[in-house]
Amino acid sequence: MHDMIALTALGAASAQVDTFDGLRIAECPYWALASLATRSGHGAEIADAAQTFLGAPLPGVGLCADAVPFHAFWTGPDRWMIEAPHDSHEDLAARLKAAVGDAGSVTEQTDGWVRFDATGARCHDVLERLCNADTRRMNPGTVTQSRIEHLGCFLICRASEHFSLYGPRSSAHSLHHALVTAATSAL
Amino acid sequence: MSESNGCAMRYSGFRVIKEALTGHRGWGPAWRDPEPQPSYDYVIIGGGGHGLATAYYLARHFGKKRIAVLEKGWIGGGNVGRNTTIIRSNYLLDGNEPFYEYSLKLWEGLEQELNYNAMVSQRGILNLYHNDAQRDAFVRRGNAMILSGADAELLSVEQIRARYPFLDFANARFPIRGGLAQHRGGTVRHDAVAWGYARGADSHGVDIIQNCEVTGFRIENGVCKGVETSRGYIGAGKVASCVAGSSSRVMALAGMRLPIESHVLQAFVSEGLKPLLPGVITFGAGHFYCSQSDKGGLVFGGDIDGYNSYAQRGNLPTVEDVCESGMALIPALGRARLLRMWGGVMDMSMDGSPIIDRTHVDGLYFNGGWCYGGFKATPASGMAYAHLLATDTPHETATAYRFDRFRRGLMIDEKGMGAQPNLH
Amino acid sequence: MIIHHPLLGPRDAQEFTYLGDASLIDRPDWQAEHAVDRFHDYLYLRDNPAGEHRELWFHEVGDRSWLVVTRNTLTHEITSVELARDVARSRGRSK
Amino acid sequence: MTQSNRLEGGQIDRSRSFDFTFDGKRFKGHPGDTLASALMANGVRLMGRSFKYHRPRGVLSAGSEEPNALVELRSGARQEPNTRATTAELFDGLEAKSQNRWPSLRFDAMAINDRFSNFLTAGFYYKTFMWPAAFWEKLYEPMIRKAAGLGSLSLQDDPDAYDKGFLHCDLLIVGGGPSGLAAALTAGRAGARVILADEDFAFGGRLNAETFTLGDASGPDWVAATVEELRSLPNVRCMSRTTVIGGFDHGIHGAVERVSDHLATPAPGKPRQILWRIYARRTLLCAGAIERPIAFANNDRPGIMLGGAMRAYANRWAATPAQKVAVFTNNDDGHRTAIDLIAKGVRVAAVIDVRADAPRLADCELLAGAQVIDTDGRLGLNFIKLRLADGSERTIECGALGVSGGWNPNVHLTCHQRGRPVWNEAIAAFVPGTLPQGQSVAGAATGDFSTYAVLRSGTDQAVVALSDIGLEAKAIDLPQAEDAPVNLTPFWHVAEGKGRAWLDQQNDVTVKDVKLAHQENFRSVEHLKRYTTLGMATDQGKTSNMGGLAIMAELAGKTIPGVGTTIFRPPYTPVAMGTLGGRSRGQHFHPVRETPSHKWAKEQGAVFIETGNWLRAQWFPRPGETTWRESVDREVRAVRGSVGVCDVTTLGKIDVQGTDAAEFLNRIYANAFAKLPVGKTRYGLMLREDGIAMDDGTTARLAEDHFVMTTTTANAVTVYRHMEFARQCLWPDMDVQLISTTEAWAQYAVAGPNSRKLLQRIVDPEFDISNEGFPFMACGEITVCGGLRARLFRISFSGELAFEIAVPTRYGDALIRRIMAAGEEFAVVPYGTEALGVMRIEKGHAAGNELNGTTTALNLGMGRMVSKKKDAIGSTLSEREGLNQEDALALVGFRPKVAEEKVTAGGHLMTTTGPVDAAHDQGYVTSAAYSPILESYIGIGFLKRGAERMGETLRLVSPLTGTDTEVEVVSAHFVDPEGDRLRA
Repeated sequence: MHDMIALTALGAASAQVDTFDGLRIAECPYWALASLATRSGHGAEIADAAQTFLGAPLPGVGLCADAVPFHAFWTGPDRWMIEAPHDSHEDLAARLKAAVGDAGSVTEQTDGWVRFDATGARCHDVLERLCNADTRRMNPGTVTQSRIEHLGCFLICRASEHFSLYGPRSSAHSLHHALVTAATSAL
Repeated sequence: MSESNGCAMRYSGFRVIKEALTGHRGWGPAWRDPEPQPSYDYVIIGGGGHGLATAYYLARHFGKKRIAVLEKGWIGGGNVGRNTTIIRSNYLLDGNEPFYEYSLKLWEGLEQELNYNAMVSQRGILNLYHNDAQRDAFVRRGNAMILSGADAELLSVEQIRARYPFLDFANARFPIRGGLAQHRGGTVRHDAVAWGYARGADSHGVDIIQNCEVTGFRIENGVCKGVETSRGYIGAGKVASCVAGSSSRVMALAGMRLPIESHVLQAFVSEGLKPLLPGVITFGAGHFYCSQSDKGGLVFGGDIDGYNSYAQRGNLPTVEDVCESGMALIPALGRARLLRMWGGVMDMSMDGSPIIDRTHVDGLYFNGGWCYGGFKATPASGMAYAHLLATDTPHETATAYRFDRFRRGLMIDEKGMGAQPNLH
Repeated sequence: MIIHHPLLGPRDAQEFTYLGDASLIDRPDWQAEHAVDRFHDYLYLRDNPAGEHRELWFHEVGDRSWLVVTRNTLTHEITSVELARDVARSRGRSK
Repeated sequence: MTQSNRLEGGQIDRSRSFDFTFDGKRFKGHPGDTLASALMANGVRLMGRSFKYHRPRGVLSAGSEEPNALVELRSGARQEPNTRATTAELFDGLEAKSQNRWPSLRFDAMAINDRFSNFLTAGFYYKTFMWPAAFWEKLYEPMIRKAAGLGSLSLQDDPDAYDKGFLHCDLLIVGGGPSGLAAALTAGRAGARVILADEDFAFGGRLNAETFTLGDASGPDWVAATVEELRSLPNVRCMSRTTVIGGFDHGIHGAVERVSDHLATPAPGKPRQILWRIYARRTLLCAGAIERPIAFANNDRPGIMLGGAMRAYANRWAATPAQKVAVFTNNDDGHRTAIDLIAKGVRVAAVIDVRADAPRLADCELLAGAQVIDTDGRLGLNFIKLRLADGSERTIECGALGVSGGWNPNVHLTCHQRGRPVWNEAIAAFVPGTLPQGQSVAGAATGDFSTYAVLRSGTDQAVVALSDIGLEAKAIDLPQAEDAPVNLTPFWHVAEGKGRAWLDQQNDVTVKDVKLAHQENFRSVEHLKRYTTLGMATDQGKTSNMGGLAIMAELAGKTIPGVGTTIFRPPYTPVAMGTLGGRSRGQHFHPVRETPSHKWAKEQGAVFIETGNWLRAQWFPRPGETTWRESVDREVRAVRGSVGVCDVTTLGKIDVQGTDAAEFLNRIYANAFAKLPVGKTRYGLMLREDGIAMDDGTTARLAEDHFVMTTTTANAVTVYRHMEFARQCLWPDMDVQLISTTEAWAQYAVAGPNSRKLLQRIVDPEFDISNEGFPFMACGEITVCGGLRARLFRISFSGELAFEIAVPTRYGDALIRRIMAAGEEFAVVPYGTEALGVMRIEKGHAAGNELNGTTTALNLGMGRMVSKKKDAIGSTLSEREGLNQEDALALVGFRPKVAEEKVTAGGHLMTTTGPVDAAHDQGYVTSAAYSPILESYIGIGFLKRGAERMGETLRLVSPLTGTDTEVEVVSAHFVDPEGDRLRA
């Protein structure tokens, strides 16, 4: 095994956490990501293969699926993102590709993104300053895409007061700044 | 030159004083409201800046008679009445630069020509650059301008700071690294351009007919004989469309499809402020350009909204985008208030450059595709179109503005964006 | 503006990138007679109607679907939104 | 200073006092006051000067429609010009200055303009200042500009923060007066998501300004109880100090919340204002009505104000403009002003009602059928002069006059999508016409003015609006309330009188100006507005437009609706630009993109440069280097001499997979891609459909059905979008999947003769990267540093033996440190974008400056790459004559005849013998640099028939930068033209 030291998207060895009255914003670097897309005419096969691999069916439009240790969310027609713990699944893309074979296209996405989790009773008061998603009406287990601070992001509702936000990794500092500024402004 | 049936009255300071002392009873109408004649030698469709200028030059410089301008609503109500008043000739390409420089020269003599103070103000225009590639492109452009007989100067950051000390030099995301200035650029009181040309045209016998919408063309054997209007049929020797954002609608009446899309461009004015901006300034790292009117309002704009529209209004994201850029350039603007926003219909062409050309129908001519740069072109467009109408040959500065340049691959694409109008 | 995405429901138009007339789907056959002329008409000429307009929008900050939106250019009213891929197929496009 | 004009009662908190200053003078007021009410209570009538004539002006209104009482609020960097004293909430320590006067408000030198007003009529400037021509810019315009504007900006950076946000609701209620409150209660009780927004700091609207009772409660008490219930409902959001500024397409509204404007400074981290974008399924406009004045001679003196405003000051703020007042009206509502002021103990000299049959409603003298024909008082009203019904004249002494010409429904928001209001004869006013989709109107905004009627329509319209979206609501039980009819005789201006009669008080537009516009044929309502500037001031004619229209109608012999209305446009009231800009300020104007080596490069002292949103290392200065050139020259020499490393992560990377991936790329690229072998990389040129070069880059085939494409940094997003277009719209049945992986991989170029040796220490030994095992243009998936997955590409931008190596981004920092450590032996250097640029120019590679959106494959010397044997985007239209001209530009290199002379990018090429002008332009230099290898400046650029002109001497002229250099035309491949090094 290699001994290369990973940095978080914010450029540190460990994750950044910011707490506010009623809100916790945490950088979450501990996840591997791989995208999965159906090859033409292989819808049924990919559904079966994914079910076998994930232990849950691939989620429909705007939905997520949970099957520990995996979490899957819809990203577009016939496209999903699969999330798994980085420690155990650094090679997630390879494993997924092995599972779906020629029925699907798999691309490693782990470090294309930075994830921030916003948890707490006041999370909506901050999210409404950041994006146009109607977070108060989002159900747990749903995902939407939204523009935050000029950046295209995924917003996953994990529980009514717990959201994960995936934004472009290279702009992690800008996204973090926006989150903290909005939280300071709103709370 | 005949001052036939117009209501010509010379304007001057003396006249203003005389009228002031006699209760202003002597001022006549700036133009008449005649009934349309059954036919004209020249029918110009569109009483905007370009149409009125065309009529004026056709009558005044080419000595033509029996000219009518047909306007659907009120004259000067299109883009000449809703723009950000900038004039300049800082173009790059051969097809454009001589034309716009000619236009600027016409602006320089306009008020004396028209005896109407349109407040041509050569306060200078400054295009900022923020990186080396922009600088290289501006150097190329500035050189092209000078080589075409226009003026251009490359300004250092220090020179810019001296004139605009309140720009964000200290904390900018995209630092200002210099600018290309054209000192002869500036602003003109936009409504006055329409009124000045209208008054001038009227005084040379042109019939300006408001509330007269063209509803069809009468075309026989490939020859245009006249136009159907909301006020009846009007015969014409030559029919000249000059309707900017409505180009596709009008030319569709003659069965033509154009290399043009209509888009909305929003513009903005702030509350009146004591003078702060000496000239016109454009941001190179976002969508924002700004000048200050003689009344004190900051007149500014940015990019088009980006979708086809005839609605003459835009949406909030563009407003925010423009103001974000404004704040990035001039952080002191935070406490100035935006007073009014409006939208105009832009005739966005496929390469960002205009068309002044004959059509496949004899006697039917076309002027359009001005994108959001039509105002500064008003005098030259009028002159070039009048030239084409009077002589059936293009004006020497407008030879490239042909329909067939797309078929032949001779696009005049200043921005290099290709056949996507909303990117020009 | 709000575009009712056929999969995602109402979305702010700000999430989309606009291209233009949906006729850009109808790319000519490169081997057809007068292909250059056909491509010229395809690429450069537009109906540009004042009224109902079928046009292409790309859900760039979203699911990356290209959509065909039918929108009135005078009022901005949107009357239908389809996945461009379905429209393309219905117009005979394949591989 | 005592509050001499403070009355009893009112909704101010007398238990506390605020100190404030106006023009340096100290005053006291109370919480609940506006600046205007506090000044009025302190006996101040003179608050401003008009725009053109610098006429002394006092407050006209009690709301955001105010044209006159504009001040510079606060000082220093927070100075805020043109702030309406009528809406500025008083706070302790408030500072305000009057504006547009010199040296003082009372003695304004520019008031001389008023003496010359006869010369300064509407549009006078179009007729003069033309002689001599040069004087306009040198003399006249500077004079005019100096006089322009009202208040001034500090020109210091705005120190406050602004925020933005997004809200969603079933029903947005615009206006929190009686109808808005009734609607909110209706919808709130029904469980709908409601946003209630009001521009005022207190809900209640006119209920705060009147003395009406609702059932048993006073107006303000009913408001308090209602707001309390609304605030208790979790589904209702009550937003005071929030102006809905505009209605946009499909139910999107903009609103500005003034979070901190009532404080001396915003609390730390808190915004001054927030711009909300409200997504409303339905909108109910309850914006009330605005009173309109009557024009008469000298109707602009301080003390002359709207009648409704006068009683608002008395009832809500317990302030009166004078101890003795009069009322001038054409309708019954005007009499209420007299009634209320009398009740407050103010002496009302008379009610002057133009109607001969006016009812006697107030306990004071009624002068029915009378008109105000003139006024007197230099800095404030002293006398009014009347023409009585019997034709006699009378003068009345009074310090204030309440004028009531009727009320205009506030239709602004119904018109933002170009709806036009319609005329209602009964109230002689425009009422809402066709409404934007999803919007309805209730209350006084519809033209129903009685309290009961507005409550009724508020609750009823809320029920209807909710039922439209499938929500059930019940009308609330309404309290008993005033239900008086409107009794009004339209009356716009007093014909008699020699003095000027003002319509637009801020812009100084008088009745005479409208007459002149008519005389000169500026008769269309838009011409009238533009010629006279009527309604173009900061109040946008909220109190003046109707008067102008009425007079034009009279002159033209038309009805008022026959003349038309000008278009109402957003924003409803002016909005601070800072608010519209929001958080995107300064360094946060746009997000920053950092490369994986950013942290490390910063440690090295790298100088960074913006490349789009990316920040890239431009060069890495070393101690002792004093100019950037020294650093860049060293970096170039080091790469060409040994080895260097550069972060190239910013190049776009698109993962292309699927059984049709190869054929797909074959159509995206102009050159052939279908047969690229697995494990190989190929340069690709992408054209737009118009045949012009769009982008270029290398694409690697990792498997039969898997490619990784690179794009230029600048075009990453557009190329990805373009490929999605091709995939979904052009060839929907191709089996291709695309996804961006740009920032998933940290990618470094390792370049130079020792690059292989260096990488052999990084790449795990089981991978053969020898020239045989991994030849030029090879690619593959490998592991590095003991098992870390990586990708390796043998490609070269510098022209040296070079590789690009990629690892997952989180290891990018570790990798650059490893590479630097491993390369110590070879004196490896990091190099930045400058050295990268120099080396690519030395190799004649096109980049952004060359791919400028107008260049063809032919121009780039790649004409033969465009395959004619396949369908690819752009290939057909690239056959057009304009793209294949005989004298087409071709990319070539240039060297100065004298090596020390600089080559200027952007310079134009001329022959040495011909004229130097645009007509004889031979081409231009796109990119230039100093080559430390050739020890000369070099450039590349486009030259007509360039390929045929090798060795020719040309002039490179750049009049802009003052250079004129003789250059020789050479091959653009300055270094290693045969490519031996990169294949080594």
